[in-house]
Amino acid sequence: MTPSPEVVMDIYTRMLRIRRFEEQVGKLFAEGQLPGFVHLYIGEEAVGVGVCAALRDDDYIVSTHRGHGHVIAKGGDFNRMMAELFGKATGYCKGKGGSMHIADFSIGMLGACGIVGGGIPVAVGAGFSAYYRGTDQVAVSLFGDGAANEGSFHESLNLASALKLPVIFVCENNGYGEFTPAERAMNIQDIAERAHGYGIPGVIVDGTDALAVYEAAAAAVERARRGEGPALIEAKTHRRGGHAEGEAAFLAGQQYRSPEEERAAQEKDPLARLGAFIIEREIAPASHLETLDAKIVEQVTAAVEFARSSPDPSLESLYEDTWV
Amino acid sequence: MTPSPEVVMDIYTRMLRIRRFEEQVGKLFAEGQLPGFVHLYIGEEAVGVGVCAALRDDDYIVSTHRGHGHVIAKGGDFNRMMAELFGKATGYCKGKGGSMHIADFSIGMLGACGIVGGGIPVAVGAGFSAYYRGTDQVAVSLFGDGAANEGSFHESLNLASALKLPVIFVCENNGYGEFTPAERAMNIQDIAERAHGYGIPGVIVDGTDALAVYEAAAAAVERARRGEGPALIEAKTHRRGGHAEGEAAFLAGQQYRSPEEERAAQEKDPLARLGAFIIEREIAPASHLETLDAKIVEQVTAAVEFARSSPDPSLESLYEDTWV
Amino acid sequence: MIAAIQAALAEEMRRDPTVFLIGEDVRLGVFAGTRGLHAEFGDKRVIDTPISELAVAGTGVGAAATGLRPVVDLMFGTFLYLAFDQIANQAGAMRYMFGGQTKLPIVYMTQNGSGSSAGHHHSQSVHPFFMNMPLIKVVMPSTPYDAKGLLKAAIRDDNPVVFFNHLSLGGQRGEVPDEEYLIPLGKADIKREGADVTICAAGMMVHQSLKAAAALEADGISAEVIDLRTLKPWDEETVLASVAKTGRFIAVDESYPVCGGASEWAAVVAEKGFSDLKAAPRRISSKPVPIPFSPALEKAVIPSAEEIAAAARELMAVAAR
Amino acid sequence: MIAAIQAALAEEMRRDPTVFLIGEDVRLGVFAGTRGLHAEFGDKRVIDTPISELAVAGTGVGAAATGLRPVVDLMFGTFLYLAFDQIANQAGAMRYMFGGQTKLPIVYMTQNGSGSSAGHHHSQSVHPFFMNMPLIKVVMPSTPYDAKGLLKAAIRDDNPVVFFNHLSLGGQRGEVPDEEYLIPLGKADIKREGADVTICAAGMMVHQSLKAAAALEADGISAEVIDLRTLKPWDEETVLASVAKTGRFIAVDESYPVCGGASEWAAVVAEKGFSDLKAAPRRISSKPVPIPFSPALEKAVIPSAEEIAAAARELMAVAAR
Ligand SMILES: Cc1ncc(C[n+]2csc(CCOP(=O)(O)OP(=O)(O)O)c2C)c(N)n1
Ligand SMILES: Cc1ncc(C[n+]2csc(CCOP(=O)(O)OP(=O)(O)O)c2C)c(N)n1
Ligand SMILES: [Mg+2]
Ligand SMILES: [Mg+2]
Repeated sequence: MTPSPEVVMDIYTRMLRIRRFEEQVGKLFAEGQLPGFVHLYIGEEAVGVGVCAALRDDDYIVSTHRGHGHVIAKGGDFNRMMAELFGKATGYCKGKGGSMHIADFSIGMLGACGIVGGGIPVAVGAGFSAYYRGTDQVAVSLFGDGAANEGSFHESLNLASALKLPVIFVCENNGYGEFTPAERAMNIQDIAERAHGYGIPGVIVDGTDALAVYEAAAAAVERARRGEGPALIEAKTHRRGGHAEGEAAFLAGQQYRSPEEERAAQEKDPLARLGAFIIEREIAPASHLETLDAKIVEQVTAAVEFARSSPDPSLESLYEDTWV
Repeated sequence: MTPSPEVVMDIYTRMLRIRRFEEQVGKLFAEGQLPGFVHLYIGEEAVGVGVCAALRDDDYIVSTHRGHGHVIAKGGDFNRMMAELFGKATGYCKGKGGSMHIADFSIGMLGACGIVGGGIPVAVGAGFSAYYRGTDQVAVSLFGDGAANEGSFHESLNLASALKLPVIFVCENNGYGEFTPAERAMNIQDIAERAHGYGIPGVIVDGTDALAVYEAAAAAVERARRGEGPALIEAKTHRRGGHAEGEAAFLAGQQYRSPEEERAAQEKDPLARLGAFIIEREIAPASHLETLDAKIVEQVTAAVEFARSSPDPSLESLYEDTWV
Repeated sequence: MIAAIQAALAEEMRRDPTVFLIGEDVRLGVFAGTRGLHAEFGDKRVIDTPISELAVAGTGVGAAATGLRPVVDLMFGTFLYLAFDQIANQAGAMRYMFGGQTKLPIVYMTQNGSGSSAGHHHSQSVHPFFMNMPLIKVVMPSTPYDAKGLLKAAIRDDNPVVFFNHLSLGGQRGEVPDEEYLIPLGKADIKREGADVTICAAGMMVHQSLKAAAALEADGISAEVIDLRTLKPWDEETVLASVAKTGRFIAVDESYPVCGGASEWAAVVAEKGFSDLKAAPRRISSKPVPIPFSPALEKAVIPSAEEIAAAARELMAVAAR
Repeated sequence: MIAAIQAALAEEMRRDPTVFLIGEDVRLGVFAGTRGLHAEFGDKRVIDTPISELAVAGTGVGAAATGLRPVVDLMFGTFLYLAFDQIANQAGAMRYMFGGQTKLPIVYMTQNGSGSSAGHHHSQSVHPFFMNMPLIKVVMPSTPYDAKGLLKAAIRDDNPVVFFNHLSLGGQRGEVPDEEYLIPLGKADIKREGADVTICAAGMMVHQSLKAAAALEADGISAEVIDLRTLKPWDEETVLASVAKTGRFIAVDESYPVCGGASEWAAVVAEKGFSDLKAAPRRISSKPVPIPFSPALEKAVIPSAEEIAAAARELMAVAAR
């Protein structure tokens, strides 16, 4: 199921939106303009976008601490995101959530999550809900390689497979949980291997190849919509930067990745790869991609403007959004 | 590694000790003489004994809610066990633990556990301790098929494999977690399959064949002593009775096992099987087994006497065994 | 008690097709009165799960966030420890963290408390943990009547509720009318009126308090027994009004004492009802140890009617200031 | 603060070969001051783990039960929710349940509290949960000096201890002597003497209380600030002695109010120090909501020096009874 040119362009656009948004966020953080912790999605865009492009608007995703890319992949709005990162009243969560808790229920984005593995059971619940209500929606749980060692991963995959729920588990294996390499945190190469322990398909995909991710996701989604139950997709990807913004200062010279490894991660750029493909296949000319880029950069700049000029949440809002 | 005649007789003796002890406990419970919940090990003796016979006295085991058999398998004392079941001061835990919390640290039995899956991480810690102290002790975690769906199972197997600890995970698959059949709780036939997800050996063994269990355990123990890390053994077994004593009254006529299934469970009696083997191989004559049986029955009767005539814990003991 | 819970569940499931029941062995019904529902509502609405408290609790969150009204049975209070993260970090936080984008109508049902020689892992009183959690409501009935009305209200509530049964109250009998009724969350019930001393309790401790009150009557001491019924939000108003009348206060809670229910109630009464108090407020909790198995020891751990009555007598003996 | 914690760990690891450190990213050292220890003590004694809080916490239990003295780093307070079962049901129960067959010398170290705009999942004050758990000791230092002495004592203690750092106190500076010293668990420290009102707090709230005390001085109000340091067992004696002197009491705790630390302290003072009180005891806790991300809102949630000072002024204004 090779995606159509429209789908390819849609995927590229979403990836580029993530890239430019995240670059801006990185800059703002470095300038000390953003409160709290920030984890960027740069280098991993192909995973979230490849998956979300295979979804409908009414499908659900549940995200992680590294969630900005997922929101954008599912169709989220720059302004409300940026405002949330600034902690402003106009943000997605009225400033109450911040980077690790952005959600947009209107597009089926059920929230980022500061607890590693914390979103996985929630996705099972969303999948259960689709099953229960008799819709053919699916729910996607995105999580990292580190999260695959949490009990919630295991219980969720088993529960979803026992109940045959339409849930796609997508492991974004970027090789690290914070500063601990996956090889040290587990005794296997491929997390997809764990799927067998639940009697569900486990697929490995190159997470820097957006189209490969898309195809794997589309197959799993179709299967789930047919009522054949969950699947696990392991996307091998790379974290372009550090675990969290500002970590260099914080680590004070301590290294945990070799320069070769860092270089390799830079080189496997999913965005450049898809861009080259588009030009090579003549899906669009380079000039078009440049125009697109300029437009997106403008939107990001406007989002910063929007966020900056937005008000802080009022003190009254402290007691809103509590008990219904 | 076929066990020597001495080992076979030792295994048989331990199994018989469990059987007669548990039969007595079942009777006492039915007579309303025991407080609390009681889960019997009848039908599963070959697992605990096969495993413990492959261990040294200084090796560790961590048990479950269905733990009487494990204590006896590791060499526990009838009197102190029975007294504990009666809640008496002379019990293993001075009456503070009860059926689900019997421990005997002097023989490396680190405790039963009322929380399904709760003992698994503790066994990892005991294995870590052996590794850290540089001994060649091993730690065994015994748990059920139901427990294999808990997060603690997953985290523990992964952690032990990542750190290459001398821990043997023994899943006593009796096909049920309370009243829910394993087939409904998981989408796989063999829990041993899950071992691959941690890069460790996974072995299936007939849990009604004590010698087969012994051999599988001995191999895993030897490997662990050599520093080659953990293994998962799945012993397929049968729960002879219900989940807990007294459940028939409690379930008020609700059935969850078919009569055929119950019959099948009765027929695959591990004790009868090993007895027949002993006689057939002329390891010992039937008369010897009968004498042994009579002796054990006597010991059990004496244990009941001991427990009955023991005092309740004093009220002062309420505040003992708190902070050191 | 069990029958009242069964009836509440059945009525709400009949009324609202988005209500479903999920948990370990809910088909056969282990404790929480889920028995018989599978026969009426089938596999889709009465769902047995693997033993996976964390995932099951989170499944409730995801289902509630997408339009359903899950009732999640977690069997025993201590099993909620395994689900703690999903209850605290998701159920108790999502709505607020996400700026009100979702409601979370979930009921977590479980058994609480000691007295059955079940050993420490099956005997703890875990409600204070949930009282110390933002946006989680906590309900603990003492009678079948209250259990039914409160559970129905909890199911209709759009917020997460932890609903505690007491293991030893399973067989408790009491009148339950045929007509439908609800009991609003957050409203205490004065189970016995009195003029001299206010005793505040919930769940099993209401029965110990009523026993104490009966014994005190013989001494000419008139005790008012307030059954909080909902532990969060709790009915400060009713309690403070009672203390304004009696001037004496005893908080009785089955939990471990430090940061337990009794501390909360006593603190609020001391803070807001200080000028009404004729004597120091008193707290009676379980003894500060794990719950022992031995019936003799266990009995000594749990607050008794005698202890409560003795405290009341002491309070009466203090010269009013 | 971080340096004091590092020093405490290094000294105890040098002193006792059974002490080891285990947790996520303890080699590089994320927050809890584990940095530099891997270089000195190597892979065997400084162990990075997978992200598996429940198993890691239980590994500590099994190791402690077989002769070691684990220090388990669980990074953030809320991550303890995932380990709750092992801490409550094993670490906090095994010794008693098994009739004293084992000691359990474990330290669980973590970050607690808000003020860094980390969002609700990284900003909660979770200490009341552990205060409500049998046989778990709870320590919460406010200064580098106390942190070092308390952590060393906690490591030598034969019981399970949860040791809370405050995320925002990481950079806190203060004198730490070169000589070795221990601070006994269970002993409060009067951080500032005063005659008019007793303020009881721990961790970050000690600093807010001291700020309040300084402001009150300008008004001629002399506030005594007690730093509990250990939250369980806590030093009732020192607090009650202070209240006997001042007659006024303010409990300040950063946690959610219901069943929080402030309720416990206020309840005990009301119960045991009633006759000393000239006015109602006051509780100041965080506002009863999840912790918001926005710095403006977060600031409004946490108890402030101004609130504390205002409460003290109100207490002084009440006519002594
Ligand atoms: C339960 C829990 N444990 C630990 C952390 C701290 N932490 C935040 S992100 C992270 C690494 C997660 O690794 P992975 O799942 O691979 O995601 P990645 O950051 O690589 O995208 C850790 C350990 C946390 N937030 N939650
Ligand atoms: C965490 C937890 N969840 C649920 C229970 C209730 N419970 C007690 S035993 C049991 C079944 C366990 O099944 P399995 O692990 O297969 O062991 P078996 O009883 O078959 O030996 C359950 C669900 C419990 N004790 N602890
Ligand atoms: Mg990762
Ligand atoms: Mg089983």
